[in-house]
Amino acid sequence: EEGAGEAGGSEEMQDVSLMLDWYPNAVHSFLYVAEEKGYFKEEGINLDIQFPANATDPIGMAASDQVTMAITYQPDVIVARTEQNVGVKSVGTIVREPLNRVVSLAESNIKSPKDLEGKTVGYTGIPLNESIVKTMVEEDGGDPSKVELVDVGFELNSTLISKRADAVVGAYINHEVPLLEFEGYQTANFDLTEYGVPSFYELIAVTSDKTWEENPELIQAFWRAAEKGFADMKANPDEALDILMANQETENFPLEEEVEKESMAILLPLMEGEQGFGYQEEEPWQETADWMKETGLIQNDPVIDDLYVNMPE
Amino acid sequence: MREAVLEFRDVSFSYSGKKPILDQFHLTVHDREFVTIIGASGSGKSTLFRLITGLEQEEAGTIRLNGEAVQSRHGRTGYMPQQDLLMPWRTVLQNAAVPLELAGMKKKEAVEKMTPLLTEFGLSGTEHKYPSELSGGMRQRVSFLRSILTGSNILLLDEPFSALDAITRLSMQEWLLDQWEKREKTILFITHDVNEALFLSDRIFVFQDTPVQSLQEVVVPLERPRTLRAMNDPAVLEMKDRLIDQLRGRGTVR
Amino acid sequence: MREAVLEFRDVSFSYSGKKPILDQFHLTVHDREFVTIIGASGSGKSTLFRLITGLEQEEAGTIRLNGEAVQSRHGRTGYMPQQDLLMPWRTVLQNAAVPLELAGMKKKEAVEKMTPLLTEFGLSGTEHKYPSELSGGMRQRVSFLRSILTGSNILLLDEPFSALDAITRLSMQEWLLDQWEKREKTILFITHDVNEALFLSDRIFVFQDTPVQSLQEVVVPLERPRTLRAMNDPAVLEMKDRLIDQLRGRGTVR
Amino acid sequence: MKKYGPAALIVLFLFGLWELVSRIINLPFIFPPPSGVAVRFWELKETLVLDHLPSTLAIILLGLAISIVLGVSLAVWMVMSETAERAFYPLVISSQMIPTIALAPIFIMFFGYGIWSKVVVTVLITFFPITVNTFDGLKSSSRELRELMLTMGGTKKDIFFKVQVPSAKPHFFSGLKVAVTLSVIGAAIGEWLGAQSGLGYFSRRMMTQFDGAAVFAPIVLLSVVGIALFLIVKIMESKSMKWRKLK
Amino acid sequence: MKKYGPAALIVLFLFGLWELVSRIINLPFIFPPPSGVAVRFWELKETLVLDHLPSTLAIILLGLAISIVLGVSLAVWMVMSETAERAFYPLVISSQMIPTIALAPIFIMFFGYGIWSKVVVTVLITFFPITVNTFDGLKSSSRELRELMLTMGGTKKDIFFKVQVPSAKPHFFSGLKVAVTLSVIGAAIGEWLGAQSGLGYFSRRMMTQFDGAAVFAPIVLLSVVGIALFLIVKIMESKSMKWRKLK
Ligand SMILES: Nc1ncnc2c1ncn2[C@@H]1O[C@H](COP(=O)(O)OP(=O)(O)OP(=O)(O)O)[C@@H](O)[C@H]1O
Ligand SMILES: Nc1ncnc2c1ncn2[C@@H]1O[C@H](COP(=O)(O)OP(=O)(O)OP(=O)(O)O)[C@@H](O)[C@H]1O
Ligand SMILES: [Mg+2]
Ligand SMILES: [Mg+2]
Repeated sequence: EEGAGEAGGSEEMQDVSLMLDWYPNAVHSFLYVAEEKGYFKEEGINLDIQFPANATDPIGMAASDQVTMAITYQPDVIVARTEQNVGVKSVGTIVREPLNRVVSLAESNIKSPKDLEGKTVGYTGIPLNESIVKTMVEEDGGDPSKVELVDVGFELNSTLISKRADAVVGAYINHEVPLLEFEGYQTANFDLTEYGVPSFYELIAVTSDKTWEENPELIQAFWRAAEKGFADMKANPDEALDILMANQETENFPLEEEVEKESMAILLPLMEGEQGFGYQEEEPWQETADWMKETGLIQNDPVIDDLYVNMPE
Repeated sequence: MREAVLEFRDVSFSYSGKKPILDQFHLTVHDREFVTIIGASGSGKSTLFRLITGLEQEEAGTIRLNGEAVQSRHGRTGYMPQQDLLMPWRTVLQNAAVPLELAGMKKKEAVEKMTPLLTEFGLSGTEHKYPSELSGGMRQRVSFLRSILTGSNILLLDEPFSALDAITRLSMQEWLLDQWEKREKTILFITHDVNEALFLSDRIFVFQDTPVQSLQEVVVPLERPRTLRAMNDPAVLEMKDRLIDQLRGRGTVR
Repeated sequence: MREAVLEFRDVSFSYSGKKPILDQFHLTVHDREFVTIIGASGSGKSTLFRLITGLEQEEAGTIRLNGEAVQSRHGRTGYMPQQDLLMPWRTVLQNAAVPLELAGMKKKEAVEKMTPLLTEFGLSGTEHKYPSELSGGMRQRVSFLRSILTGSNILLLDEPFSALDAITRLSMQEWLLDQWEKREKTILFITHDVNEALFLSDRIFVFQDTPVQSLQEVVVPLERPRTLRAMNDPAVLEMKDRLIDQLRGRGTVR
Repeated sequence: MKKYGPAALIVLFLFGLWELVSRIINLPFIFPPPSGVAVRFWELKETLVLDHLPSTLAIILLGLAISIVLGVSLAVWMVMSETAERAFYPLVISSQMIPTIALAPIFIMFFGYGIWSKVVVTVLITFFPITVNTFDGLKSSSRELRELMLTMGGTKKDIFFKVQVPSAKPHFFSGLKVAVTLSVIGAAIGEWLGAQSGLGYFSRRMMTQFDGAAVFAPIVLLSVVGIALFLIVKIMESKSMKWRKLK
Repeated sequence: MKKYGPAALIVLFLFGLWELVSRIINLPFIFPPPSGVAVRFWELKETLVLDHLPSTLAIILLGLAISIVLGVSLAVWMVMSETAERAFYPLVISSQMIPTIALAPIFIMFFGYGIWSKVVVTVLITFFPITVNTFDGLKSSSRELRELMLTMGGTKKDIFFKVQVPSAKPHFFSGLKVAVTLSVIGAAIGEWLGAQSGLGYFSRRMMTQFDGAAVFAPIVLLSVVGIALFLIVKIMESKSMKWRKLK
């Protein structure tokens, strides 16, 4: 399904398949706006948006060229690249700060990460989240070995409300948290960066080395359209929201407008940096990699330059 | 006259939906009688045994065993079916021992009881063989032995010696007559060998056309003990011819 | 003398690891002969047939069919095994038709060919029954019919009439003799009924102790066609007694 | 009617109990009452039947068809040739010991989110019962009957069609019954691992939506599919084995 | 040696092919070469064997034990009582048509992340073959033999132990063989859905680390478990059915 063909032929439409990190929600509005307004068409791109069944499918599918691009998490790219030589690289950021939170129900009375001692914490199966919990508990003066971690897949909220775990990590401040509140559950959540975890890019877009080498124009074209979409989203969040609501997976993943609205408000300031939408700095890459090395998430020294590329201005 | 150990009174029977086999059927067999049943293939002889053992239920009438019309006739007869029906997972010894097991006999005791019989039946050496390793006649003898070991006073033997050669058959016949006298059994014996019927039995019943109402009956006019030579006696030969005519459905005996 | 259709030369055989059954065995059967084999139960009669059909392989020596020592003896004889071996999923008609099917005959033609035979065999009305609905003798007749329909010149019949009453048996015997003459077959016939052997055959072979080297042979001194009454002839009766003695293992016939 | 009376009673009782317990513990998102499931099913009927059922059904039928074709061919080959038997039988058996399904996530990476990754999972789980049952069935034919066919000059082919195939039928159908039920499971598992539509996918999705009734509703439909397939196999079985009814 | 020659050759060939293809497509994180898997297995052997194997093995053995006890009891009850048969047999059959395993995520919510949720998944997937095979086996006993036992005054119990149990053995063991292989799959699936240890869990986790060889290594161990269990069943089978060897 790779959208190759001869590079840059502006007449020929090229297929680009993009796997989201999750189901369409406010963070993806810019894509739907760009699609709706024909920005992708203008760039000669036929966009096909897919949703993953597992947290790590986006990287895997991009690396094996099952999809052209994928939205995923920065630390995962570092692990894949440095530990296993998986040929993927980041081509732009989407959310520049962690949305990830440690969430618990208010009734569990967990006031700070230290209180997680002796409790069960569910996570999405990505070891990163284990390290996050460890770092946070340690930073807060607790003993991380007393925290029990269970892999609960994507079932974060149901785990929480069925009380199968006292807290979960991997829940998003812009999605799970407002959703739980919307459903009437009082929650408490901790920001990772307040407890010793460096601020990493929550969401980035990746492509395989192969695609980047063979067809960088395509990725650049994609990014131009995405930027336009983002500009519109920023200028007119309500319209973006409407477009998103119109494109939602009604049956599989119905969105609550209220929740998405709140989510949009949280997201917008986190999506644009000083150098514009998508631009990646070296520092978060380096810091995150160092932290990951420290916590044992990676053993090898990463080659930072291989991990990402910025689009030319 | 000795008392009746088996009585059919007005018994009717048919395999479901098929044409009737017995119709208001009558039959009485007395204690310590040796009765043989002959009749054309498919006339219902085996079916009669299935009724006596209680494997089939009479549609009308009553069947009395040892004077009682019991609810269940299971376990009250020693039945040797037409097919040998040995259990393929048991050796010869284990197969023959089934009725002893059912009676709760200890294994060692059972083996002791059976060993001489196996020798008498020409089966020594096959104790630990499985049925699939036996010849047809050997299987039949194991099945015969098993029915004997039930210890019932009524033995129902459905063509027990059909697969045996003349000699083996003779020695089995002699053994059977001996046991019949010593142990005071009542025997119903199906055969298609008129000689065998004449040699063995007090009375011969002839199954004719279905549905059967009552059986033609022949009393064998020979003294016991009988010898094989006596079978060549002109009177017997004539009776034999008449029986065969009878089977052909022409004329009656008496 | 007619030519030999079946010859055993120095044939030895044993079931793997068991004591030998044939040891340098010799036997010759000529064209259009009717030969009967008698012998004690378990003496190896069925085994002999399994060798002729090629179901067992001789360990030494050669077996020649119609003058040739062929590689595979499959399909060259009409074999009726001791158990009826009907296919439970086929009706009587379909079971009997197997050899015709194998010969590639059309279904309609096969039915036409078989219908009169079924009537002659007293099986009319059972055409569409399954084996489990038949009596023992009926099953045997179906199996017999099937072996006849192979059309081979050599018929191997292993106790074909053991489950039949005297009358049905007689009519089957007559039918068989008739066919044997009309169709110029060679027949090997296992039975344990000495009368039957005398009534049917040209020569009688007696299987004695295993391992068998060669068979005691009796030429039946009767003209054909034979009648049942001729069986009561003193010469025949004497021969019968001698055969039985022979089977007992005492004395020889000639 | 009378025949299935006890079963119907028990089912009714179980449903009643379920409704009751569900209302008592009152956690509808993980344990919805049957009434809730029924209502939700009615609401979702179009999506379920028109969008998701076809894609699941396609997986099941394709998977089964491939398993039957491959499984029966392999079984026949193994029966026909001793070399093939010696080469493949141990492989088929031991391939089953390998929980290939545990590799399913990798198939998804390989075959993508299209229908094929799920078909592969379904084939993996249904191939074994079909092959082994067919093979064992073909082998189970009475040796005596096969020998008899030989003496009548029957070729390998005759023995195969006239003795082995009829003897194998009951076994084949047992295997097919198992395979049919496993195929439904296989399709559902396949869909968990990556799909864009399908009943298993929909159910899993609803898990993340706290919509317990909507988790159960597609399972109800999957069950209907399973039951329907099973009944079809049963009908085929009894049609092709009339003689068995006599027993 | 000679007997398994062809199978060994094919296995060798398949491994060679795998190694070759894997090196050509060079995506070791989803399709590692066998040599890579072997190396990784060696590196991980202690974690795998000491940490993860015991918890998976516990699930498998507990699940199988429960299935055997429940399945055999139910089968016996159904054979003994016609009412029980009429009540439960349709339920057992149709319960299998219901892809209960698709509800596994909900069991996890119910039973928690401990061993029990996975045991339940294993029981769900292995219960059916054991019950149905045992029941069919008990029923398959020759009617003639049962009748003969009746005429000898055998009680239901006698018939059960002397005719039905021996006749059921081959069927029971077939069912057990299927169940054993399914139990490995069940445990692995159970562990995907939420666990803290276990070979299935470990494999899935390595997926998230893009460590293809480490995804395969626990599967290798799972296969060894499956093969070992299967062989144990085979040995028990041939020990308890000596008479079958004659055929
Ligand atoms: N498949 C077999 N495996 C081992 N031994 C066998 C097998 N078949 C027969 N035998 C043995 O070979 C001997 C001869 O058997 P066979 O069936 O040829 O006897 P038979 O003369 O036909 O007897 P019958 O008149 O009782 O049928 C017997 O001792 C029997 O136990
Ligand atoms: N299970 C059955 N179902 C239906 N019909 C049957 C069944 N068993 C026997 N019959 C029929 O009942 C009739 C009598 O059969 P039965 O077995 O009693 O005959 P038989 O006198 O023992 O014959 P044989 O001497 O050939 O054994 C036959 O016509 C047969 O077809
Ligand atoms: Mg009979
Ligand atoms: Mg014999």
